[in-house]
Amino acid sequence: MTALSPAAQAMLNEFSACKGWEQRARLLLKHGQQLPALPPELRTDKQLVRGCESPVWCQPDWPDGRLQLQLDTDARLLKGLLQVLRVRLEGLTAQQLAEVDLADWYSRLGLARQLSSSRSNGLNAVYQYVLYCGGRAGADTSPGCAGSCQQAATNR
Amino acid sequence: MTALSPAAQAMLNEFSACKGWEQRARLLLKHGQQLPALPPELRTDKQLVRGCESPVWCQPDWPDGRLQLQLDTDARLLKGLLQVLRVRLEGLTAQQLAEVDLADWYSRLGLARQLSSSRSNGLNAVYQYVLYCGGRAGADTSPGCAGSCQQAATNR
Amino acid sequence: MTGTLTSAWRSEFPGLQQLAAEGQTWLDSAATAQKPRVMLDALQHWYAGGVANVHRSQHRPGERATTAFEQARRDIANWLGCDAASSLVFTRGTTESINLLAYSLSTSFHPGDEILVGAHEHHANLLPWQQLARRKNLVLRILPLDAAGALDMPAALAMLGPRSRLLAVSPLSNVLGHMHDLTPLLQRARELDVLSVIDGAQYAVHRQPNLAQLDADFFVCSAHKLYGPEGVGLLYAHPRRHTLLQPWQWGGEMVEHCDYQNASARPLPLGLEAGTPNTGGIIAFAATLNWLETLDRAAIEQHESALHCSLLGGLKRRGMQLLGQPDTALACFNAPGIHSADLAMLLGEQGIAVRAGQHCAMPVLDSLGLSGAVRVSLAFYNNGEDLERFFTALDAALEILA
Amino acid sequence: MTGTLTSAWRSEFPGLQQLAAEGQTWLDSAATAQKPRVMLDALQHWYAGGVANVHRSQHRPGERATTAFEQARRDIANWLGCDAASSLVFTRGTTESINLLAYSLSTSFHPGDEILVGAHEHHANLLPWQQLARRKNLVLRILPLDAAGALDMPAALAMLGPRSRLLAVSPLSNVLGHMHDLTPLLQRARELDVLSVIDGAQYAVHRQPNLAQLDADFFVCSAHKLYGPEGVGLLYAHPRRHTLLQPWQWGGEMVEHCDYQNASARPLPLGLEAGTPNTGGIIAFAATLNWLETLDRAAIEQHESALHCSLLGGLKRRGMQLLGQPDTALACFNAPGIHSADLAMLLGEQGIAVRAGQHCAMPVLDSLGLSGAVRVSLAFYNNGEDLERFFTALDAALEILA
Ligand SMILES: Cc1ncc(COP(=O)(O)O)c(C=O)c1O
Ligand SMILES: Cc1ncc(COP(=O)(O)O)c(C=O)c1O
Repeated sequence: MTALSPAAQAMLNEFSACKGWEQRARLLLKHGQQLPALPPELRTDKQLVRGCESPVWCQPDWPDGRLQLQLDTDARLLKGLLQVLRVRLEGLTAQQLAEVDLADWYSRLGLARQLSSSRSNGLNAVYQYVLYCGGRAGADTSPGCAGSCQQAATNR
Repeated sequence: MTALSPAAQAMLNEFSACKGWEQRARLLLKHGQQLPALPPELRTDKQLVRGCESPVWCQPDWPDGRLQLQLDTDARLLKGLLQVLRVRLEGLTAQQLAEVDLADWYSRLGLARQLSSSRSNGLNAVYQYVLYCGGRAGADTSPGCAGSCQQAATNR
Repeated sequence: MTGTLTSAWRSEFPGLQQLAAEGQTWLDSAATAQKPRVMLDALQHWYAGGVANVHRSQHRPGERATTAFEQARRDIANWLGCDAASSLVFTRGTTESINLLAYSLSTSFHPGDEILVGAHEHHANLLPWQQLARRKNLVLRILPLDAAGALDMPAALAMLGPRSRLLAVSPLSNVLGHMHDLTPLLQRARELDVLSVIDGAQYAVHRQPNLAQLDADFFVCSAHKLYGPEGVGLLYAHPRRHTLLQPWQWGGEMVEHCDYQNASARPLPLGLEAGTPNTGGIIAFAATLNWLETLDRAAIEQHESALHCSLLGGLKRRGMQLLGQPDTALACFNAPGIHSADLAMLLGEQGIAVRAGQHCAMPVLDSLGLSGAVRVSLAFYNNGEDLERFFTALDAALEILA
Repeated sequence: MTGTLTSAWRSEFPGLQQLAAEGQTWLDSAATAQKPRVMLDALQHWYAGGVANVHRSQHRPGERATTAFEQARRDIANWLGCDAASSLVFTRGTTESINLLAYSLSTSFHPGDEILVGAHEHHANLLPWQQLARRKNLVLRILPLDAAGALDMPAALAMLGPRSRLLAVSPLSNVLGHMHDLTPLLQRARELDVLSVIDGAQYAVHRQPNLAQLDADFFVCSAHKLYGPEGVGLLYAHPRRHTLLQPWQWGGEMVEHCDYQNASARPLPLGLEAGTPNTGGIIAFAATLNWLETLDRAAIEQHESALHCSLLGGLKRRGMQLLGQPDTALACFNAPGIHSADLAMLLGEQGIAVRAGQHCAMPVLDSLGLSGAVRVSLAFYNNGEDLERFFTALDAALEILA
């Protein structure tokens, strides 16, 4: 399993201190605000990850072989969940990415339910999408693999 | 409910005296032998009642407004069951026919099960067919109503 | 106060007790309903009593199964107020019933014929017609909604015309919660010889249908929403339309005669019931309806209506934005400036089982310019405390998301 | 002696005890199987625990349902030895699975293409192809049987050719009881890029499938014959063929996006699962297979084979005329000069639940010149006493009908 980055470790500490769903929700909202909005020109169908009831736009890049991840959505708590995903994944190589235990990550944050209900919020679909793009990153770094996201999402 | 003819009453007495399935089966076989075979030229698709696993040929006539019934089949016990039907129905007017309580008749003979399983042996289908032809007997006494027998059989 | 609204029927539903023990409040009955004890017992009785196939009955278990199965058909037909049990076909659910119609009726259409569908229909009552229209070059026309979110009846009547061939509409939508009186529309359809299909999936749960009186050509619904088991649906076909229905699925049971190259189907209902049926489910569904039949209908409708009033009152007091003007069974809403997914998540965190999203009715949400909505849906086993728990949770969620 | 053949698994089947109490001996398992306690308990647990819809899970009951449902899919896929759970589609039964294929694959055919079907197929694996052939102007060819009532393998291989497009065949027939090794046929089909469909309705009951090894394109079976609930069937589709499968039924769940005039379907498996599924049935089926998995397969096959030997021996000793040379699970027979309906009726009178008639395989009986036959079919819960009761009843019936 891929180790946590310092940012991820810090996030884990914050969530671990939460008592109950209410504090966790407020913390999620706070982290959601730290997710930079995707520029409108990137909010296109090409970046749209299907398999989510709320649309999620996703732009992964590997500038120096390490993931840089832009994510956006309209719902505020989902933004927080995406930020949680981003903090866990950013900076990883495609290889490390594949070895992330996402279920473990969310569950350590007390957010296991949010991952398991991801048929509607699509966290898993986003991860699969990034993974897929990462796999082909050598061959093709352009954001053109949206077509297979739904496949990725439903095959999980 | 239409009263029993003397022949039907005699049959009822005979069956009432039976102890157990074995005696009833032997009696059915005996009565089956009394069912005159249908001449080959009447064993056609026109006379075939569908809705039975074993094919039953049926030729009802109303020479003087009273039913005269020719029936035939290949299985011997079913022949007996048809003879039981024939004895109950023959000689009745179309009106009387409609008022026969067939379930009661078979059950008094200890043959209720054979009627209720009539999706496969078609006793009910035969009765519905005769009833249907009887209803149109004024309009059309030719044996040309076979097309609707299956309908009659499945609507019961 | 809502707290004084008690349900006389609640204790018959073991699932509700189990959910309560886990801190869950079930307000998603429009999706699927909890089951009464009588349904569970009927299923258990069937499976523990020795099963057998129907319609092949040289042996006693088979005979018993056939009798129970056909009695269930009659009981269900009775409950629906339908004229003849032979007009009642068993399917897996509303979705299959409508797909069956869209395939089985397809020889009744000619290119250019029109199919009219309500703007508020569930995907199940839209997509099969949309696909039929594509296959046969038909025109799919959408009956519009008025400002209140109900079918615009004058507009709908005006759209029925000489090219109309089929009208598919639901009296009660799973999103807008408005109970429609379809009488004028169905009457006009009959005058014009337009085939009429009623999607009763939600309707049948809240009004006991009287099919003889409704006099539509086809009526469909699902057992699982009607307190019955999963995997059972109904298709009622008026006898005047039986001849239009061509066989769809082929196999055992439904065939009358066949050889290697030819086959003929039985008449309705068997001719449309290919393969081994869900016998136990069908028997358990009949048991459910027989039990419902013993209850006080008027009391149920009064209770449901009191719950609904209380729900609407609470939503309005909190300034929630309702979709349409719901008057029965459910309400869809949004909190101003708050995403429905956020609201739903926080309600879910608090054990409130409501649904958010597009409710299998994407087009109507699109046309309202909404990405989603939260739906609270009621059944006669809900009570005032369920609503209190919901509103307490809603207040907490609104505070966090403010 | 047959009487010493005891079944270690019999006590797990409450239905058998109930039938025994009524003097009934169940020898009709090829039609439908009795259910183990674990299946009843799983159903009860599901319905009493608070139901919810799958695949929409903002609330905990929905999440739990989705998790249980998708776990059931994985468990069942595992049991079948199939590579990916996403290749497993839930249907109502074998009949629906094959009809689904016959509609969903129809764009893969061109006029004149050939469909090859075994002469021994159940109507469910004949009529859908027959109808497809009519719709699309295809040629339906029947793979012949040899003198022993098995598929004539050399003849079948010779019939596979450049015009062949689909091969639909069952390894174990519900009439002839012969277990086929289809390996050469499937291999030839793969070489010629012929689509292969395996009707495993009977096969899967008596041999645990290994789909990866079988390597057919499609495999179908029914839960109710496999000790599971009614209303559940499987369709396995090899990933290499997913793109050939067009959506068939349309509705909720299966749609990815839609507006009033257009819709797109999700990928497999969801794209072929329209409407609310039989969630409880599917979960209970997985529980059934998980239980089967814990049993000693070899012991089961040995027991079934001993029962079968004993059945054949008794029939032969009495001079009964067998259909074909059955080697697995069942035997169809006639008594010389006695109508099968007469025999069945007297067996039924004595509480022996066997089946007589054409067994949903009219063409093969026609081709054997038979109007019917009596079928005795076995499961691993049967024992020597069941057979003794059968033979005692048979002797009594033969005496009466002599
Ligand atoms: C109005 C309406 N029609 C059809 C359906 C589809 O029913 P099922 O999923 O049981 O086939 C639903 C279920 O949500 C519904 O609410
Ligand atoms: C070989 C075979 N195929 C198909 C079927 C049809 O199965 P179902 O009725 O469960 O759809 C049967 C059932 O008798 C069968 O034996």
